[in-house]
Amino acid sequence: MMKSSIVRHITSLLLPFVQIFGIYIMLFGHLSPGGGFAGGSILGASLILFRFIYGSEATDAKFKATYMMRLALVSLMMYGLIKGYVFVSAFLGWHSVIGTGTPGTLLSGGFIMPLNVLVGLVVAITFYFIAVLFEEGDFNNANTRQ
Amino acid sequence: MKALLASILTLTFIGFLLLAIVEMPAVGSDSSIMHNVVMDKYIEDAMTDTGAINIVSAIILDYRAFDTFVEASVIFTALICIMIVLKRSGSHDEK
Amino acid sequence: MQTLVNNYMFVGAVIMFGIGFMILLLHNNLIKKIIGMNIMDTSVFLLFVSLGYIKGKEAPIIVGGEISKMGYVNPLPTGLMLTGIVVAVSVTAFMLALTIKLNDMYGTIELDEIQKMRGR
Amino acid sequence: MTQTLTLISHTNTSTNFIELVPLLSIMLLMMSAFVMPLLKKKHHIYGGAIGVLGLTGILQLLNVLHINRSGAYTFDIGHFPAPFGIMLKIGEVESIIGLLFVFVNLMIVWYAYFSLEKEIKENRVSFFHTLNLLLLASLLGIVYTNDIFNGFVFLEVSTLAACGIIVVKDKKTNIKAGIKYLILSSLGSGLVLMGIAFVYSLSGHLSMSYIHEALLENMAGKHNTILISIILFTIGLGIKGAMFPLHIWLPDAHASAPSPSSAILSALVIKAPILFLIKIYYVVFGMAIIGETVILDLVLLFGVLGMIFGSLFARSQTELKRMIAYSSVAQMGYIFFAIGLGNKLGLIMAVYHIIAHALTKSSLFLAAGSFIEQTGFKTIDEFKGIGKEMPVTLGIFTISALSMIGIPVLPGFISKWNLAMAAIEIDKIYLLIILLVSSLLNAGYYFPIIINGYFGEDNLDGKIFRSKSKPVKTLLPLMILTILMVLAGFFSGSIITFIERGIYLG
Repeated sequence: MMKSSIVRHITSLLLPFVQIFGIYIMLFGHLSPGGGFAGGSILGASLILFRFIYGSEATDAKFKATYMMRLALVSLMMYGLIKGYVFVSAFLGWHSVIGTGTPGTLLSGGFIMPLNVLVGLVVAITFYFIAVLFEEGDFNNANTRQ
Repeated sequence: MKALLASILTLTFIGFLLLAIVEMPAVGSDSSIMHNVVMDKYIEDAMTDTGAINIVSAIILDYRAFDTFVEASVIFTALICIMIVLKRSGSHDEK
Repeated sequence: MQTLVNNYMFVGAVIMFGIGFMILLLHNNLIKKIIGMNIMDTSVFLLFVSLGYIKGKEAPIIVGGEISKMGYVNPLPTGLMLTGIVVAVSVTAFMLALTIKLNDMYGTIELDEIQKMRGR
Repeated sequence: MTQTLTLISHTNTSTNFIELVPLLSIMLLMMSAFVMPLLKKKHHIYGGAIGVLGLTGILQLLNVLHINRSGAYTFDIGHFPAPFGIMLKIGEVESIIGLLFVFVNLMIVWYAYFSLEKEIKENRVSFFHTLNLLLLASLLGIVYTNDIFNGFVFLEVSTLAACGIIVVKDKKTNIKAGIKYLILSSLGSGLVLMGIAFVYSLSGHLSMSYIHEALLENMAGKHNTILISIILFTIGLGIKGAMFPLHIWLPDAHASAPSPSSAILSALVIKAPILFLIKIYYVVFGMAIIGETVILDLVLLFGVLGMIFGSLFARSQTELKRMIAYSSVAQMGYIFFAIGLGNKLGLIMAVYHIIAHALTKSSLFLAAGSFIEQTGFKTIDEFKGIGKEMPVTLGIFTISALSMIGIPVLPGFISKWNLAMAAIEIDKIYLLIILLVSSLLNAGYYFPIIINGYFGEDNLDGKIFRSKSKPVKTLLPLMILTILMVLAGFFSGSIITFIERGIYLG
């Protein structure tokens, strides 16, 4: 946790932009360079920055480790379900439920955009957890210290 | 001694690989065998097949989506492994 | 010889691979070994991506709804290397975690000192 | 430039639901691995794991029956056929290896239900099963895939997960062995990726069958690149598959891991890269290219060295599990020897020995694990007279060890006999001496344990084994593995004909 007030203020100014940039890269992965992994890394970096600047108690209050873990697992499962559905439906010759849309618009590309978002969530949470484990050895310090 | 041995090994290795490099098609040439019908199909049909205009995205998430699914599980595997190694036992949520 | 000059990207990648390999062999420090590993991985990515490059063509993103007259570079190696990078990141993270644990247990990250201890 | 692509025609015209099995098994295992960390109670974890493994096992059995009836098939994943998308190709070899992997893993997890908590911390159990399921899924992926890059990604998952199940035990030696394994393995992955880059630069394809077609067309003037990429694949996959001079990670890793992990590592994890190597040799490059290079002779040489030196090292070990781990090196030597012979019978025997060794070595490791667990001892000398206390476990150990040595009817003998036949077939009679010497060496380190175990009463005085034999129900998975091993020897004829139908060599 950083005490320097300059760093804290700059971070509070900067964080929303970092996060919006990450989300933008995730959402527009099928239209511009980027995609789930790149966007997820940026989002994860913003979470790591938040934790290092504001300390583990504040972060654990905002992002509970168990919920984050569940979110990552649910994202992975959703990914598997969507992809499994696509693979099986391709084998059985079904038509796609959502079409490909108009190329060039945000809501196009079939399942590519949701998949990018899911990968991004998994990557962000994983990177956040890895950094926290490296730094503190556990990710529930706020709970154990009490 | 060890340094000498390592240098010789590395130089031999680099030499071997350079033998292969000599036979490789020139960088940036249009007519090399890699830029074949598979690439043409990706470029021409990616937009109509998948609706994405970023062809790399179309490849990794639609044409070769299975790779990317496995890749997501690589990250997950690494997370679980790191948790095994570094997570302190007996923490709050493990009871 | 002329081919080697023309294929300077491949030559660079191979030399970089050699540098990584050398670091891996010579250094006992685990962090340096991991760095060497990363250099090796990166060199392979460089080799692979430069395979897909075609002179004078554009990045494979279709702008404006129609395929460019200029043509695009080969998108497949780029896509493969995205997957490869993720794999390399995961392996690096796991190695670093093991190094941290090793440092906790032995108090050092020099492999030869660890081998000397033979501690159970 | 204009280029035409002749699509390799596939035979499957009708939609058969059994052809979904390979994809479904991989997806099912991965999805259940994602659920596993959420489970807390022991019986939920094991119920889930055994349920999923059992279901997958049934699916694999149906798959083998389907293949037996109607032959090999291909499966395109997603909407796009092979050169554009990823294709799985399932023939006789792949299906039977898949069934073997799932079955052996199921038995090991069943055994782990009774013993795993004694070796690792309780809150690591769910992680162990997560990694185990991911590992099995990735191994099945390596076996089934017909796409080299896909195989590489699966190889990476299997490396990470295998390293994870080594370090799940929180000892110094485990962490050391884990990092050694990980560094060498990722060096191997780097080499494999470079090999893929070279192959891609030669052919422009990633699907194995298409690479083969393209290589045959464009191999003129590219002999160096082809040879170097074969060497890169051989070294890279040789590290992962414990080829002799590259095996240095194996004894530490297999000896220090908890017993169920050791069994999984030696029975499954080192086998999948070898199958991938066989596919690279015979599906990607083909006998026409491989036969012109020296690579098969090199593999034969390393196999021979592994057979001899693995056994010699095993003899000099004092710890039981370390000895069995070095015995794995020797047995992998047999498999490389079989590949290196370069004829059809040799290749069939490589696959058959994969099956035989997986069944045998898993039961050996589990039996050794239950000795160690019951007595708390580690070195071979301390196990004298253990037959008085644990006759059933020692009996299982004996049968498995006899198969390793090569007593007739048991699968170890079948593969040695047929390897001798294959060596005679290509007029390399001197290889028979090596086979004989290596069998004698095998006998040299397994027989003392067995004989001392049953009759070594001289130093039984004053030694108190902690308890009587384990309850029979905990030994049931071991017994099933042993019975299956014996059956694999009895019905070796039909297994070999089944493998022969799908072997890659014409």
